[in-house]
Amino acid sequence: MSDNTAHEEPELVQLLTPEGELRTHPDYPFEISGEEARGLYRDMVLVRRFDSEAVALQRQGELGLWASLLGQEAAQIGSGRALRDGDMAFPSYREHGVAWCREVPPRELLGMFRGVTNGGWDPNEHRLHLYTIVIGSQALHATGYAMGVQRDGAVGEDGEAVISYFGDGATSQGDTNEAFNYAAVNNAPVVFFCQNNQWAISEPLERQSRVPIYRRAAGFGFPGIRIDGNDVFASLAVTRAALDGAREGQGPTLIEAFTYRMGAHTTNDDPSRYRASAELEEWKRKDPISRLRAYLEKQGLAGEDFFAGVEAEADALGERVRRECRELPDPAPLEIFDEVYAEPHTGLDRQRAEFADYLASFEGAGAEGGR
Amino acid sequence: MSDNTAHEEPELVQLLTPEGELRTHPDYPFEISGEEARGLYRDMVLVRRFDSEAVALQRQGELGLWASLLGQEAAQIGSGRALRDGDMAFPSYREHGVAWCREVPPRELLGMFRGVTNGGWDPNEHRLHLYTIVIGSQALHATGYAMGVQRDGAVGEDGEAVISYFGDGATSQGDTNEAFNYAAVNNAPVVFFCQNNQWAISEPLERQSRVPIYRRAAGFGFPGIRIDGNDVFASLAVTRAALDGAREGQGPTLIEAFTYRMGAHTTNDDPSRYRASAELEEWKRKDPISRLRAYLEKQGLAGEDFFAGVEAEADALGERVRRECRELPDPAPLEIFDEVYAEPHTGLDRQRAEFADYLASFEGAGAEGGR
Amino acid sequence: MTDLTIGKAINAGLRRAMENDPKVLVMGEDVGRLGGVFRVTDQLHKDFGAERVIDTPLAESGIVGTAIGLALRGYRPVCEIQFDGFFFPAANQTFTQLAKMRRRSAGTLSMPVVLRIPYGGGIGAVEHHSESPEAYFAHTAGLRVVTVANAVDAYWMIQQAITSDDPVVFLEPKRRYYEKAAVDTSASPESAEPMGAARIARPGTDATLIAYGPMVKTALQAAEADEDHSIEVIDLRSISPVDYDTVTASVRRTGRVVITHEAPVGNGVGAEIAARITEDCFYHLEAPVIRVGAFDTPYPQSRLEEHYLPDLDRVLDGVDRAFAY
Amino acid sequence: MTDLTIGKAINAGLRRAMENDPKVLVMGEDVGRLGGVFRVTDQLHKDFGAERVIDTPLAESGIVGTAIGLALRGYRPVCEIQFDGFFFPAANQTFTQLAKMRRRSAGTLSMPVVLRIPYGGGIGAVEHHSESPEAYFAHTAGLRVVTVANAVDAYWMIQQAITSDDPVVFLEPKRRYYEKAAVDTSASPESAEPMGAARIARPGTDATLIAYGPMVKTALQAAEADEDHSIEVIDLRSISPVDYDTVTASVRRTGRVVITHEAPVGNGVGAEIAARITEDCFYHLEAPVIRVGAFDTPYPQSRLEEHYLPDLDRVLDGVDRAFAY
Ligand SMILES: Cc1ncc(C[n+]2csc(CCOP(=O)(O)OP(=O)(O)O)c2C)c(N)n1
Ligand SMILES: Cc1ncc(C[n+]2csc(CCOP(=O)(O)OP(=O)(O)O)c2C)c(N)n1
Ligand SMILES: [Mg+2]
Ligand SMILES: [Mg+2]
Repeated sequence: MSDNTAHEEPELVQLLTPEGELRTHPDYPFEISGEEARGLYRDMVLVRRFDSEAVALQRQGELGLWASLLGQEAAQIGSGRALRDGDMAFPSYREHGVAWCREVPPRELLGMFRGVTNGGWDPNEHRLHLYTIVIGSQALHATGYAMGVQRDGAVGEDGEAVISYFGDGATSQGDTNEAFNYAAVNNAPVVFFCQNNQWAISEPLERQSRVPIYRRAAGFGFPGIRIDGNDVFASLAVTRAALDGAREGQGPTLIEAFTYRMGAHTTNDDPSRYRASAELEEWKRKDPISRLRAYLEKQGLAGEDFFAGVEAEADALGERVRRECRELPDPAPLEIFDEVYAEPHTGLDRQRAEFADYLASFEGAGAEGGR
Repeated sequence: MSDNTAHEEPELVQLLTPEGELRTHPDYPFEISGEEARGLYRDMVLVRRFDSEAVALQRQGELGLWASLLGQEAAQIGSGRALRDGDMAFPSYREHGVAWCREVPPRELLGMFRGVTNGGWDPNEHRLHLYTIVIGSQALHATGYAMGVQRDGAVGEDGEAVISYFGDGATSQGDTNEAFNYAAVNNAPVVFFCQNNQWAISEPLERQSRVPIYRRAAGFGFPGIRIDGNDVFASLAVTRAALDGAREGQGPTLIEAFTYRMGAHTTNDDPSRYRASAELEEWKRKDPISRLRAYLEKQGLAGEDFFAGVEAEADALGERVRRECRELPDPAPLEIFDEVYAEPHTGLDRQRAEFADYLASFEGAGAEGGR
Repeated sequence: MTDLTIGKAINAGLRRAMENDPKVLVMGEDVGRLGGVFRVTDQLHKDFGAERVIDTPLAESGIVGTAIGLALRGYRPVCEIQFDGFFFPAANQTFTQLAKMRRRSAGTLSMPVVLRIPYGGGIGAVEHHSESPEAYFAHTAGLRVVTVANAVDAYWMIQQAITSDDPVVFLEPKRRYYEKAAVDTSASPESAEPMGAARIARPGTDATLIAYGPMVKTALQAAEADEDHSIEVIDLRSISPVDYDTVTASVRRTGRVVITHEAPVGNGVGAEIAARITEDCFYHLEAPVIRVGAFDTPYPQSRLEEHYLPDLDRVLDGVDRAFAY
Repeated sequence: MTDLTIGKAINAGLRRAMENDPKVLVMGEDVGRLGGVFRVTDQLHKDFGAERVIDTPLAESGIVGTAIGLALRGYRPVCEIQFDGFFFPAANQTFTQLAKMRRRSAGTLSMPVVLRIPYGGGIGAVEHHSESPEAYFAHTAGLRVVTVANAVDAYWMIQQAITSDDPVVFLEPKRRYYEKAAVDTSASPESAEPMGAARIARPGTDATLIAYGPMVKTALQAAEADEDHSIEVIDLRSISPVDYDTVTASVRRTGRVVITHEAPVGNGVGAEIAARITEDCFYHLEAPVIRVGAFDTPYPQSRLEEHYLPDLDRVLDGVDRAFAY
């Protein structure tokens, strides 16, 4: 019923080919030191390891759920490293790579997936808002935050910028589109970073959009650009440029990072029900980490020592993640009532007191407690 | 805080100039008989009269509210006359001209504004859905309806098309954008007709959109086009083409009819608080009715007799509107409970019975009723 | 007779409804090839095609809004909202459009739309996947609100919801999806209990314990566990309307009432039922109606949900309180 | 002392809050140059500028969603939802984000956001302009819900709502916007009654009549009109939390209770209050708590609203019913 003519593939910004060759782009002159490139490699390897440990922890019953970033490391690490310290990021629920860049300790990130918290870290300390599960909601939060940046006079040279992450599916949501419009009308300093991993659970991209997603932006009056989402250099360079534009007062940009969800949607999901494995094989050839490794090797920027060192770091991280996850303490029952309100609430205070009495009634009732 | 660069005025399709000259447009070859042109003139004059009577009726306390279409006659009559009998239209709350084309009797249209009903006419009989007040909602209804047309196999030669009306303000609403996307993804046979009258109550267009509204469509992957909304020929020709495209399976189109709200938002509104009267003067020169009259006169298609005849018809219509409005019967109290559910609902049935008893208790309690 | 889980019974009911009426459509996120995240629409896409089993864009307002349009065109859409917590983007279309359309049109327009919503907690999920939003629906005139507690009801009530000309919110107790029962899928629809009727799930004489959806099982366990009293358990089935004939007849016999639901107690459905029972059975009540529900807080992190949700002990505590008067 | 209408008192309160704290913003549709459709933000745009008095795009989810972002940045946004019936597009941002943010963040994040909503009927409006949605808010943990019945409360409570670090739904009884009272705008904030406290609007001994917002005036008239009984009228002011200390003390004295609100009775706020009072004052009640509200139907066309809304006669009928026991 839909015509597919519109789904020809558009140009995308690519600075690093799957073979690890550097390409130039007229709009994004790019230079990178060996150290910086090695840093990006290390980030990607470590966050992938963190991610695979988390998947394993879920299998072992230590986490309730995990949403893997497998395949999206370049999009996240590139954009995450483009952020300045003072910038503010609003993630969805899969941005473990961004969280890594924002120095959220793994244990704080795992808390929500283990079910010991619905949040986990201090968003103001890390300049990373909490994960937001209700699709699209955070795009408006980011836009409002950016309107606050404007009101603080923090736009201009050395200004602050805001970034909002979401997926391809999220672009269908009313909120995301309202955010595009609020940002455009207010010329707010916000970058919309869409990781188009081509799937929203079981639904392929063509159920979400008839045309490439980056084009949505022009309809609202701001620039949209598609990048190779598996190219960490493109992600870094284009996000940096967009953030700089925002901080300097040029308003919003939509970046569509064209990538691929190499794993299941979450540990609850079974992609074999809805997608062909050939697709995955094709995307393995575009893997973000191996292409950066190829680059580092070809350029002679890193040798076996370096790679082995990163591997050892990854092993240590894995061990730490497993340990810290298991050590996460369960909350106490009465915490149910904490921080619902900032100020006393007579109705809730009464319920808390009653429940405390109720809990106390089991004490001394024998080892089994209760009936 | 917003840059205005994007607000240069774009091309719009105009077939009839404010001076009443015909213009040709490469994409919209247009021919019209004298009779058809006179018909459009008559429609516009009559609906304007109907509208001004309604404003007067509101002033006299006969209506609770009225939303005037003054200035938007060409957009509505042109697009309304482009509809085929079997097409389905989803209005907002100001489409009295469209309702006129769909032969909704004035009394049925007035009912909602008088407060004797929240609806008024049979949408299936007139192929015009009820007025929808919650901004943006009907764009999704129209899209869903169009998806039903597809499922009925009614797309193709001599197929059916659907049109959804809304204002410039409505384009900010999440629902409207979701409708754009659902329509695009499903290639649904729906035309989105946006009357950009440049105001959403007190908010000027630049608070709603950074760029001309028709451009929104491209972002979702379907054509958008701006027309001179005060040009009934452009409205007719472009809407007809878009409807034909939809009915033949080419999917949605967004038409932005660039027009002007010459009156207040509604009878409750006082535009002097927020807009300059010079703007109104400028738009008076672009009046949709006078330009068609100029055309008819210049082309020798109508003379004094014709114009006087239409005027007499308008007088008669005015009289009828006044009479029929006053004659609209008040609903009976127990109608509160009618048609809330299709099938019996024990809770509500009980309330109805109790209220009937309560009402009955006043009977015979003396002329004053109650206490 | 076939042994079916609640999830599979709904699936079978959907299938039968689709076979009976070509106007029945299924739509929502991931309802197609995947068969829904709980597999409730499993195989329907394969057997009825993408035109009747529609994978929608990720936009709940769009789901309900286009379902309204499809209903206006004569279809009977069954919308899946993937999880309770994701209903809210559709609140406007549901509350201002779907619920009011018949009344607005003075009966000219019907809205035979079903909103299927897996609801409730207890599955160890992350935020927004464990909510019990029934009070919002029950307070909205124009909607019918039903929920099921066993596979037999699941099979029949989904079909009744679909044939109803009113919009029906069909709440599916997700933590009970795997509960089994024998269902006679060859029986005639007339043999099924009507959707609006409550059911005495366990007769008793000393107190009436009212529950619905996921709490019916807990209520039955509590009634079993209380060796001191004979507890009558009512499975409400329909939340709007409530079958007060059944409820008040029971209360007049027992004189004591406990209501339990997973939703927060404050302004929950239990409040309405308590208020109504008290009005109708004032002189029969030996004790105030006792409500046992979740606390008036957001649904907590899953490691706290066993304390947050009313469980067997909390229900029994409520029964004790009712007998303390 | 200045004579102010409720509308102007809110305006004066907003002004004072904006003067006191540069972080206070006003935002919504038409709140700028127009001053809002009810002129409640009149002149604020002129005096505080477009950066602090923001005419937003026509999108309620956007209003609340960006307000959340502004609050995260340290602002205190006061959002106007133009009419009650247009709240629903913002339901997701309000219920899943605004209400839950503090809890989600374990107290790290505050949401000092006010949602001002003109609500209620009786003004002869077209559909969606006369709704009373308070029950939806009251059932949502994390929100505070207040409403005002006179200009003094209007002036102070809007300021208290703004200084509260919790999200507050501030319901403005639109048909009472023009009711006047003398307000001491120079008094110190400490002198004002706290937002959460109920007020005995009229003392009495025989029955307690509970009302809030637009119904307080009707309740007072009913109490006046009933020459046979001494009726105590409580103006609730806060709907979440409810000040049960004041309420139950009154009920223990009078033994009879009538609750009235404009919202439909079914699953309305009155149900919660009735259920709670019955639990807390069971042995003091001479009669069940009687609820007088609108019927469980969509708000009807305006020519029927006088029958739909509880009026003096219906409230008195409720009082009679309470005394019939
Ligand atoms: C409003 C809402 N509806 C539904 C869901 C359930 N859900 C969780 S993730 C998801 C798919 C998201 O796809 P996309 O935006 O592409 O992000 P991705 O998961 O691919 O990163 C859905 C439907 C949700 N979280 N929120
Ligand atoms: C969801 C919603 N929010 C607010 C309103 C109040 N309102 C009625 S008309 C209007 C402005 C509409 O502007 P536009 O879409 O341009 O249509 P116009 O009135 O100019 O024809 C507003 C804000 C509404 N009806 N619905
Ligand atoms: Mg995706
Ligand atoms: Mg407009």
